Amino acid sequence: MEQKLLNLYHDTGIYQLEFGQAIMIVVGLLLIFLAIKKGFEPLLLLPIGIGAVLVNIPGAGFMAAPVYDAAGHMVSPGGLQYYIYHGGIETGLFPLIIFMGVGAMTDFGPMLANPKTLLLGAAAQFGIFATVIGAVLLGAAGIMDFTLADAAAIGIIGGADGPTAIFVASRLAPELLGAIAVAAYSYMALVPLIQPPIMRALTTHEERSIKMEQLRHVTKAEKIIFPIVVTILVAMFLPSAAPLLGMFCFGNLMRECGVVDRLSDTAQNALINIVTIFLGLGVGSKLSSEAFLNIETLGILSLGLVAFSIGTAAGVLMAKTMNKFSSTPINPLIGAAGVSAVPMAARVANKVGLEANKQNFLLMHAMGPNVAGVIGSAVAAGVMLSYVGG
Amino acid sequence: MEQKLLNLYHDTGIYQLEFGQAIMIVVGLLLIFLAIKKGFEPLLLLPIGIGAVLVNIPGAGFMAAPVYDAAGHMVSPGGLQYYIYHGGIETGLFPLIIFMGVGAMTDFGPMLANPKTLLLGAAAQFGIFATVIGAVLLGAAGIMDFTLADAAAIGIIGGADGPTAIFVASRLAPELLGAIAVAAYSYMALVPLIQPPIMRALTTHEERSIKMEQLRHVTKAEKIIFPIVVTILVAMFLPSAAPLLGMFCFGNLMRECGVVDRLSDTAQNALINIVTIFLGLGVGSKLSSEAFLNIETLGILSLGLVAFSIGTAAGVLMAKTMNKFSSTPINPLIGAAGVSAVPMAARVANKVGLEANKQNFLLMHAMGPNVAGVIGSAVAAGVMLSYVGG
Amino acid sequence: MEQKLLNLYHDTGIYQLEFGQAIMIVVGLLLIFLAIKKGFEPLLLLPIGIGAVLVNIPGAGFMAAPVYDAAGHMVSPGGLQYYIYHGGIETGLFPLIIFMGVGAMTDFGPMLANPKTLLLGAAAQFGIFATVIGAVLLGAAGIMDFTLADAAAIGIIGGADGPTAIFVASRLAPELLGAIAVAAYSYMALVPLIQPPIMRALTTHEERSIKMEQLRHVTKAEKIIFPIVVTILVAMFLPSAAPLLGMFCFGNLMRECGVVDRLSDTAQNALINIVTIFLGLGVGSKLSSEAFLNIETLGILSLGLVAFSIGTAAGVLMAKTMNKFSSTPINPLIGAAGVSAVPMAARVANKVGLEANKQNFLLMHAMGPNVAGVIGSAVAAGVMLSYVGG
Amino acid sequence: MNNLMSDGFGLMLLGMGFVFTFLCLLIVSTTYMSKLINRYFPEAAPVAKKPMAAPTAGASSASASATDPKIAAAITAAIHQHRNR
Amino acid sequence: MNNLMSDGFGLMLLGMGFVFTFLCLLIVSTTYMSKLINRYFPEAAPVAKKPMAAPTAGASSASASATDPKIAAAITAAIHQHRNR
Amino acid sequence: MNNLMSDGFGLMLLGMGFVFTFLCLLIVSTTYMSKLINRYFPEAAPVAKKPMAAPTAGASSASASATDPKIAAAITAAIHQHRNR
Ligand code: NA
Ligand code: NA
Ligand code: NA
Repeated sequence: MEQKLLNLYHDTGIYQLEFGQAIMIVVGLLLIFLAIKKGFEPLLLLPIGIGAVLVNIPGAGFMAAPVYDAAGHMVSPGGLQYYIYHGGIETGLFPLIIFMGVGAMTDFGPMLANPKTLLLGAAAQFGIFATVIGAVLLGAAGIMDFTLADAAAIGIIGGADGPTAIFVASRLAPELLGAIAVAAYSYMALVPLIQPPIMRALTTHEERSIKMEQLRHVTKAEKIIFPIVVTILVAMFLPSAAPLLGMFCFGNLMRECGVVDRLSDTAQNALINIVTIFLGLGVGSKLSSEAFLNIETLGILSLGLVAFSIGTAAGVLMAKTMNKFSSTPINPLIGAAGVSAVPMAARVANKVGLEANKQNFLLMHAMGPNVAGVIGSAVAAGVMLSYVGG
Repeated sequence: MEQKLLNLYHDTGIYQLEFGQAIMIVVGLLLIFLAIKKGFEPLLLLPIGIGAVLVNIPGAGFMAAPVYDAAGHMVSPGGLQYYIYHGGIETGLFPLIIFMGVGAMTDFGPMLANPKTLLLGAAAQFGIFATVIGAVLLGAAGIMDFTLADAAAIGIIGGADGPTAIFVASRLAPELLGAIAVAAYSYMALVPLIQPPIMRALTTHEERSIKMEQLRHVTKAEKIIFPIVVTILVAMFLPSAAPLLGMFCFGNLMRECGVVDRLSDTAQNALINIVTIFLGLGVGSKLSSEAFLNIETLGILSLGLVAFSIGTAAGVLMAKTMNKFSSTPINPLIGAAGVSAVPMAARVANKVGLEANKQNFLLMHAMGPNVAGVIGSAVAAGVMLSYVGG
Repeated sequence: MEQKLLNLYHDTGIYQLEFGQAIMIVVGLLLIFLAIKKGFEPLLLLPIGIGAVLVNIPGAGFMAAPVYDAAGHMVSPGGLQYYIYHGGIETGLFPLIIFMGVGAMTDFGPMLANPKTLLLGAAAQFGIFATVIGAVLLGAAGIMDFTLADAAAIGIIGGADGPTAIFVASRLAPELLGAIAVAAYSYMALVPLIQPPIMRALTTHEERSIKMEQLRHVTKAEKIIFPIVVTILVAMFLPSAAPLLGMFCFGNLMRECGVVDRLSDTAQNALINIVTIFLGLGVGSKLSSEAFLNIETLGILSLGLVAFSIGTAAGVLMAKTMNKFSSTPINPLIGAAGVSAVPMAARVANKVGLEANKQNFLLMHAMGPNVAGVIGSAVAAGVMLSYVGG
Repeated sequence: MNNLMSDGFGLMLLGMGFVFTFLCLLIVSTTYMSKLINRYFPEAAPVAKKPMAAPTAGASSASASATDPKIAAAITAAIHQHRNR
Repeated sequence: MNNLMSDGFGLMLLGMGFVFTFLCLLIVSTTYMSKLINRYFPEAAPVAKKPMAAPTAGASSASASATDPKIAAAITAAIHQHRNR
Repeated sequence: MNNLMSDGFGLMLLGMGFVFTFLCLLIVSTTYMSKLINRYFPEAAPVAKKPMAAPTAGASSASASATDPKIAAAITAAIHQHRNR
């Protein structure tokens, strides 16, 4: 009896809790606070935060592996997050399903009306590769223990696209997944704070006031054919990006074709919501103290911020250049939307544009580079998976 | 040809059907009848009943294990219920997902307005542990073959919470899972019949007529912080209850935080519905004749009834005691709602209260102990998992 | 560096693409075209088409098997379609869940009002077995390499029921699954083209003008008991059909019982939509060049067309015969609806009937044989699984 | 005639035989079931249901009638409020 | 008294003890939490919420009130348009 | 410069090169696609669509317009019925 009482005491969190776990629970609570109170990408950061709290409860066994006897019968079941992580994240299934849902939510109309804006989505990916160099420098200098695969996975934070970052990290640097996902979603939420100063620094008031011509009408046929064209081009030129872009285009085709509305609706709602809940819990499971409480996490967070800033700057500078050579005026602010972070970055461009000229509505013009950024970072992800993994 | 005809005849249910299977198909049909005609927890008992019918069809192979050759290729696929049971119930995933959905459906407002009612949710759990003693007595006397783990799993029926009962039974006594789940849901459905006589026997007309003060307004902030507080307390004091209560609080936080309504909506609808269908089929798969048609099932059904009655009585008596010492009046009827069985038990308290005093609306006052009972039985489940399993 | 550039080039689809893959991508695009532009069963053919495109992208690894090291840790994750195919189609889970959803969408009222129409649903299955003979002849003559199992799986195309065809093919002839599924859904979509000439050829203008008596009112109780009766009969006489018909009746019971509307609603919407998306991608994964680009596929497509035509004819002729002996008039056109292809075949019967007599509304009368055809082909599937597999 | 063909014909005979047997059994059971139900458990008030032979697809009309009353009630209420202003 | 029985009683004592301890702890924490929140982060405008002790089920009334305004707004607009024709 | 760094620069060059190449290819393909479609399959009736540069978020306006006609139709019918009483 006393023994049992003692056992029960030994089972408590108070007895077992290690310092690192306590810190990580606080980190989880901080993410929850940011999600709820500050509105930081709550759809992801709330489940990630809860996942971080749960996985760090000592003795709760959320990441326990199941135990089987020799005959294959289960002796003790695994933990919830074990099944989620290994079933949905390690396999890449969850990010791909989410990408399909995002595709079903995406309107390529503004981009099709002005295909040149794809260049802005390309330029903004410079943030990704500049960050790779940063990580490689830290690794080569011996300051942090980053391999090329780690550097590539860190760089993708600059793609400002959560599912892409999780997909790449799960393949190239699973041990860094937690920190990378947290950095990606946090900075995506911080876009309204990070981008405007950079945008203002690199543009003049006149440039920010440039009004763009109204976008032409895009036909239904164009919207239907476009995802098919992208899929074929990816198949021909970068198969390693095909999982991400193939599912993205599949979702978009379901949206635009008009004959499978019930599938498109489910992909945009029930399915993506279910997977988002589990993706968050699964990502949170990687926020263990061993994986998170180290100098590398600091490096990841700093490099992620650098990536975002460079990507924003590259997009703006590219837009300035294009404006010089273009027959129709291009407001450089829309270049910043090239980092993706849909639709936040486009809204930021719109807002900064309105500051300069109260009649200047850039939202739809910025949606072009914005969705181009999603394609751009998926292409960058494909190159990385091919270069590093191949 | 004649051989093939003979084979086909040998494949028929008529040729193969064993007496036990026939009985269990009738049991399944009885559950379906109770669900549809009597309204006994149809969301669970209908799928469980169908599951019981299907698993007892001889030769249909609903619980057949898949067969693989040496190279790992599938030779013959498994049955539907095999995959459901081993994928969702043995692993504990389905009860946890349902608990998350229930959390997203639960309003802790009435309990937060009057936290004292948590004591009623504690007292009503006495039914659980009294039943454990009952089962242990039957086991020790050699009347039935119950181990301590079995006794604990049987006791949890008194918690009046289906997913908790299934979760505990799947861990402590999987071979009793079918009978325990059927007992738990049946008695939950019978709350309007079981509870009122006990409530009337233990209270006077004056006590039942007691009007309670209107509940104070509970702020949004309180409702948001509460699930986090519970999670942290569970993490500190009873990690073995963390899977159940962690997911419950996660669901509740999604509900209350107001920033992830689409996730909360999916957790309360599409997701919990999908999992409920499969949970039912999976639980039904344990209603085989070997597992169900024995003396132990009779013991489980009787003990379950005892558990409910004792839990109800303990709740009412605790409420009477509290009423003596409390500054504000407490109607003892709301103590009966402490068994959980949300919201049925609270409605019963309201109804019995109205019989005594037509102006006496107890529903909201009873919702406090009602949801407290959910927490109480999850805590009891945690103690059992720690005590028996550890 | 040059090496890496070369690697990247070697990774491209252009470098790796084989001729067969290119053809299959075109086949996938053709299916997408038929789905979107021609409205051929788009809910299935669109995901199947995309699945065919994705699986044939060289180097994208959509069907790659995961690799584990000796300790059981994942070295490289599998592809999306690998997990979908092996998790949901090889196991039979997806067709069964879809069958449950179809059951929840089916109204047996018209059939219960006129049970004789079940005979039409029986007669139309002659298309299945005649096709088996056709396939067996091709096999026996050495023209094509069909076994009895292959012949059975091909025959089921004539059942005009997609999930049944996929379920049977996944069990009897997985290597033919892609072609069989494509044939089944294509011909289901072609019902309005295939059936009318046959119907007109086999009936006179007077027969087509026959007005049928208004159907009697069917009570709720009948609709509730019916799926239970079917389940019990299947259990007694053909357990091998129990997976399909058991789940179908479960779905129908959820629909009719009136006490689990939220489950029925989810089974008809979110759940069936989710599974449809994945079923399509999984079926598409079997459209590889090795499995599809051969003489057998031509045989399957031709035989499928024969199956449909014979089934239609058998249904019409049976209806003509019944009309001779029946006390109430029976329009032979509704016999054609016995092939299933719900509700398209019933609409075709209605349309051809209207051509002959503008006041002749056959839709509801044709819904009886139409849903009877679903039961009939599931029974035929059960016989095949028992005869060939047993 | 080789083995494969005899198997094929066997499958056809057995299959069609079984399909007809089973569906006939279902006709008998269903008819009997309906009779039993309508004799011993007749529907309380059959009311005037909409005729089942109506040429419209069941699904769409069902959903239409499901949403109308709610909207109609709201409208009626709104119009009354509007009038009483 | 054999082992099984002593284990059973041990489980009862520990269990009820723990359940009461934990839920008492929760009472204290909750009360304290509410006090802290209401002192330091009082709700901006408490407004006149509907009384919580109302005997109707919360769910149905909530959903009703959620759909009404949308429909009502549409109706109001429609009626105005209709009048102004 | 060690191996890791040269690999990093290689990745940067290849990566940015490829991203630009691919997205330029996409510009060309998209432009060409649009031209082909609009020449050979022009949209039947372009009608007066709402201008795409409107500053409101597409999602909310889309859903609003999706529900309005249904409700509006119901209202119109209800009002007519109401008048004709
Ligand atoms: Na991007
Ligand atoms: Na309880
Ligand atoms: Na059929």
